[in-house]
Amino acid sequence: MDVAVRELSYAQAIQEAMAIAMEQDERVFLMGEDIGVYGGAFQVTGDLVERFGSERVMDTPISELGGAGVAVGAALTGLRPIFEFQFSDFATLAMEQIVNQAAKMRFMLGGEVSVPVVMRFPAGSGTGAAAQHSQSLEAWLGHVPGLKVIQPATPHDVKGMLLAAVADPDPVMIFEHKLLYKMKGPVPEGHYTVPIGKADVRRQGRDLTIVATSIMVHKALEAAAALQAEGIDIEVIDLRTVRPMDKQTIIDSVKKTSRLLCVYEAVKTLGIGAEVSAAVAESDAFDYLDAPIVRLGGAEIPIPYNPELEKATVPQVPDIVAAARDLAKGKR
Amino acid sequence: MDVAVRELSYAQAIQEAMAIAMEQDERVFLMGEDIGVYGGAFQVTGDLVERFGSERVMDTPISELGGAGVAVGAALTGLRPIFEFQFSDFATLAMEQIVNQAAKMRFMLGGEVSVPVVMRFPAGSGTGAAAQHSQSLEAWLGHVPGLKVIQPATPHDVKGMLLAAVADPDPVMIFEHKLLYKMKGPVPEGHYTVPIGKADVRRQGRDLTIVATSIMVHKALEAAAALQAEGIDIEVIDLRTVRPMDKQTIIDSVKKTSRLLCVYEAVKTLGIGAEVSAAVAESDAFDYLDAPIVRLGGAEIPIPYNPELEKATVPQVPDIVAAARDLAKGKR
Amino acid sequence: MATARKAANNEAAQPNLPFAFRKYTAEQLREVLHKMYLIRRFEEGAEDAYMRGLIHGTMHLSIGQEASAMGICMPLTDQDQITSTHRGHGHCIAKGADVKRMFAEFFGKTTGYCKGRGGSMHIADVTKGNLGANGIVAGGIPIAVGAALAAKKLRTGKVAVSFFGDGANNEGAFHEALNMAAVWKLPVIFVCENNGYGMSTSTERSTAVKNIADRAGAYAMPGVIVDGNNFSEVAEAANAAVERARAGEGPTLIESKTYRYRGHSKSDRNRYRTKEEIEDWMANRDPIALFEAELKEFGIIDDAGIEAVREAVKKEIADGIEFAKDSPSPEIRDLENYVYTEVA
Amino acid sequence: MATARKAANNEAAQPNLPFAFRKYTAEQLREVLHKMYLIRRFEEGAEDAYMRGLIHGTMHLSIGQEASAMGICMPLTDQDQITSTHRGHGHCIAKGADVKRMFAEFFGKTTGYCKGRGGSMHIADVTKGNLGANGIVAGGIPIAVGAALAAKKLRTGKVAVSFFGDGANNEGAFHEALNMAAVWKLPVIFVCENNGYGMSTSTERSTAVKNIADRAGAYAMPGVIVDGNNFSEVAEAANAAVERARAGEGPTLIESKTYRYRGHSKSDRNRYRTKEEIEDWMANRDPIALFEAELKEFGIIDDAGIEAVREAVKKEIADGIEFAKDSPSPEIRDLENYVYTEVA
Ligand SMILES: Cc1ncc(C[n+]2csc(CCOP(=O)(O)OP(=O)(O)O)c2C)c(N)n1
Ligand SMILES: Cc1ncc(C[n+]2csc(CCOP(=O)(O)OP(=O)(O)O)c2C)c(N)n1
Ligand SMILES: [Mg+2]
Ligand SMILES: [Mg+2]
Repeated sequence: MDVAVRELSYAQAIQEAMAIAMEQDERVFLMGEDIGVYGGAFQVTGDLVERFGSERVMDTPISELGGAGVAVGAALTGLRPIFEFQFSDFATLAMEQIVNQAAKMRFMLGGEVSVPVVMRFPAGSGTGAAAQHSQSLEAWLGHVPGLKVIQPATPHDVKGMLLAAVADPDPVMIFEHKLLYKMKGPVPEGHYTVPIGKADVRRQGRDLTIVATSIMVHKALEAAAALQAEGIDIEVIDLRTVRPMDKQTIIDSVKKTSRLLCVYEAVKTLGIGAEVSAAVAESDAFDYLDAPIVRLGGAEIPIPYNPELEKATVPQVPDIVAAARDLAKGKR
Repeated sequence: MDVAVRELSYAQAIQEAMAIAMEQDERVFLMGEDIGVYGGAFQVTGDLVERFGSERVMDTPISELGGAGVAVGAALTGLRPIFEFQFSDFATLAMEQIVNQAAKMRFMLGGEVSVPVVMRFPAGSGTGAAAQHSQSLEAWLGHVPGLKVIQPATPHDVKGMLLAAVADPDPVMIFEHKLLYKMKGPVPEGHYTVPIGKADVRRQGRDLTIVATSIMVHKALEAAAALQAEGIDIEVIDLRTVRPMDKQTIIDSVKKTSRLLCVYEAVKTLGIGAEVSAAVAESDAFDYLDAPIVRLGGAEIPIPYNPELEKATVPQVPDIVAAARDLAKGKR
Repeated sequence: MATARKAANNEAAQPNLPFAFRKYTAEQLREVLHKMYLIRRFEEGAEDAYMRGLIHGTMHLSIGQEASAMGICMPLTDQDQITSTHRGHGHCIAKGADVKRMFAEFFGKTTGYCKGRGGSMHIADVTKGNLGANGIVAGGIPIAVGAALAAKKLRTGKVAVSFFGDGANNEGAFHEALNMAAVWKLPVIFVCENNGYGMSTSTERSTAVKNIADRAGAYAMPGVIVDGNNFSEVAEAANAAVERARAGEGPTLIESKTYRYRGHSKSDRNRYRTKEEIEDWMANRDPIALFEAELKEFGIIDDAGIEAVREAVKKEIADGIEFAKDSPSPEIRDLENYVYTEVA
Repeated sequence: MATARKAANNEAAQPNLPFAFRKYTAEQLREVLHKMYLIRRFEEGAEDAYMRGLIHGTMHLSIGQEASAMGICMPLTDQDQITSTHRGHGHCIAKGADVKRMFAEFFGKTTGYCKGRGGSMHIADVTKGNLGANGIVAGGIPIAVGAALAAKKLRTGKVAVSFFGDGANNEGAFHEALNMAAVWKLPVIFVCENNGYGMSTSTERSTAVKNIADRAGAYAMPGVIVDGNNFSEVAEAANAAVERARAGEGPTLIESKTYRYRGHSKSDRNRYRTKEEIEDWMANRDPIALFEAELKEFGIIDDAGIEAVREAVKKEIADGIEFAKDSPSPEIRDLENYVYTEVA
């Protein structure tokens, strides 16, 4: 079957996925703050309200905890809500419903129910929005059994993974880096899914494995391209899913390259890279390691407003290049 | 100077620390649900309300977000609140105030303010209270710059670290394992502090380093004692502080033992052990490692109600013995 | 408990009877008494088993609040859904659960409603529309609003009921949920069982208004106060609220004033209530005694009938405990089940 | 702005004058006009700098709401504390901040109030009692209650004021904070600046009651509605609330009805309000124009005086921008400063 592939932005890809899901399934609807006529703070829902009406593209009051709880309750009783947090930072208000209710309800009730809710978290820094609008908290939810947590890095993946999320019987949390929204990439038309729980080897290489998440995948690829010129051959793995994590793909790669660099934007301590590193260090890939496992994560500070400070807070391409070069050469 | 040392329970040690802090400083007061005449869900505040009155041992309405916010505001404007969450699980309702406000306010305001609030989180499983009353979420807060996060394991330490926390100009989060409350140990009278940010080598050994947190320290010590009989000599490090983490003590130990086992109760994935492992794997101790870094953490499930299942969910002494034995022997 | 059946004593016939005695048949009313006893004896049985170390963890008993649970659930069908609280045994039984499987859950057995994973604080029976007790105060309120939203969107005609306590009314979740329910005119009923205390904290010390129902105005919904120990009064308010909800007129807040006899939970030193207060409620306002008296007054039951109810309940409880004891415990190898939905 | 100074036109003398004209001296009133212009021109200046790429991030302008900020802050001393919002420039200036350091902050400079770490959304001036704007809707409300608790415990006589928008009133934090403030009778004033919309969502679509002040009853506190574009009306309500707070009588909720002229933030397509609505407010209810007219009517200022105010403000703004431009940027090596308190 021939499927047309267009260039869409990440935001457009999400929008298309939501539209397809709503077309295919009456139970799917969207909830969030200003997702209707405003089109969402990042214009992700755009004009969907015109197509599907305000009953299916529902503006909520500014009530993150209650709103998330309503979504959980609706999912529990037959609907398929896609809930948008305006910024992932505001999800700190809704952790109760996400973590105590959505994640645990099936287990607490001995398997008698499912909670097929999808929640979307615009995350990350780079927009000058300062400390309360720039966090990357995916590690929190990655720590919570009962949830699935994904971080698609491309328009193609976000569409496919969102459609997989809507079809998933369990709660799926999608962390979307705000700087990705305008990034374009090829996206097939129509319905397709990209599996939750599978990492993607975005670039093959022999000297060093980089495991990157979200926007850092692109920076890692850029760094890898730059280092190719120096004869350093880097494998770049797009983690894509935080929980359940595809450790095997990483382990296989490390067995080949013997060197691992983890790159992520969140605060370094207890971020995703800690788990990636630890998973490898306790695996049979340990014996293949020729050098320490290096992590490049965010600085141990809140995100600053000043743009230069903001950039300096999270890994940039030159940082990755430098770290990868050092590591590949076995220098420290 | 001679200081009397008595046997106190962990709960009594906390209570004594709070009483001393309140006696020494008018600005110190306690806030929480049912901490007054009820004495706290775990009888930690006990009869303090009778001694200090209901203005300084303040029962709050059941309003975790608002209560935490009031504590933050009071700390910002001259008081020294000690805020008790009845169970750490309910802190999911207050993450906004903890993470967006308390942790970031000093930074966001360019150092113009401090937020000397202490928050106490009764945590952990083992009481048959099921999934919503048994979580260990210290890794969440450990991921947040601006907070200090501690997990004292003994009556001695909890008193001294709580007094250090009250004196600290910044927000300090104390995770207290509920099963420790009744555990007794020697506690000096009067005021003393145990520094935040320093791990404690609780047992010296040459064959293997165990880094354990909170109640797992005791289980690790038990396991170490058992393995001594088999000639396996284990060093046990009580991490004590999650943020800022005392990596040097761990690194030094691993350089000596060449083997590392991390033991913690929280869900294994993205728990404290992930950070401990990753910190060592990227340090100069890497070259000293003779075996994979092993983590023993909680199962990837919510805490079940059934007592046997509940026990099976988190590491027990035999699990630690088995893991340590395997690791020490270099077997896998 | 379905309301489909036409009442024997209808309103026109006997206008001076209390609502429930006009609305429901003698058989239905005797069944109400039966259920009220079942709740009480179930909790006494559970308490006893707990004391004897057969049940672990903690539990929150609703003894003294039986009329409230029963009155609210009377107009509900098995399709209507409730969210319940940490003090949820009464709601569960009133909504139709089998005490066998409830005991089994408390004993941590695989035959329990939650297969031993939930215990008292998560007791549920989704087949009867009970979406579960909740360990988080006010945690079930937005969930009930979600269920009402589903009912509205799917046009099922279902009504959702959220039980919660007086203490819960100070949670942000209460505020957010009631506001959304009102704005969206959802078929949901908010039932505040005000027993005067949230754990040790009296409503006076915790709540700026005298009555929880005084807050209904903040959400432009009716706020109704009923004597929660009077079954008929509760049932009347519940019927009106259910009618309103089914007619698409939106939510109602019912405040059911009641009292719990026991301590908050198993760790309660009971220092915040006087003995006199407790004894006064037990002696003079017991919901079962009050209902029994009415049943006798209106000739629905006699002493022998009451005795028969008690005996039947006693046996059910004993059978339930037996069933629970005899049931198998979960296997450790199944530890990781039920976290995610098993996909075929 | 302190109220210590005795008013020239006191109540007895001219009973028919609006409150502010009885309460405050001509000099004070001219200073109010000056500040209102300063707020407006500051925001216009910031907007312009943003458009020209000199300021990054986003910003939320309060143009059209100047009377509200000024009226509320009139009875406050520098010791009284406020918590502000994402739309907080007006509050900051009304509370006494220097526009130089505000611009510097927007430009991300070390001379800014937050040393370039906070930006518009965290603008603060603790020396004047402004505990900071807040990026979290309703985030500052419980913090203000905490400040009021500190004032009460430390007996400082301070009052705390929490500004927030209509949208914020649907957050749980609003509910929890107001309840606690009422239960504890704290010296705090809740100021809801109702500009009709939370981002794109009208109060009608988001809020179950017509007026936010209708919710005051749920916390047993006075709920006062004022025309937020009428400086005197706002100041009158603020004075009464401050008096009440200082007298230990507890909190007040003031709803100040106003309007923002600009879009919600820099990403607003403005599809939820009509042009007519916006133009009507601008043409007929502009707070500065209304206040100017009153000032002239009561002989406090003339056209030349107004022109002088405008010129002075113009210069202050130009100087502020100049100062900001000339100020140094933070050094990358200082990246990790201010996270924790440096202990000596
Ligand atoms: C969010 C949250 N906070 C606190 C608790 C601890 N807790 C359990 S029940 C309870 C009292 C609840 O009071 P109320 O709502 O009046 O219900 P009641 O127990 O009186 O039936 C408290 C404080 C909890 N379970 N969840
Ligand atoms: C907790 C939270 N939810 C959502 C937002 C995004 N947001 C910022 S301002 C705003 C609208 C606030 O409306 P209102 O309180 O009326 O204030 P206004 O902007 O009208 O001054 C929203 C939704 C936020 N910053 N914080
Ligand atoms: Mg109660
Ligand atoms: Mg508004």
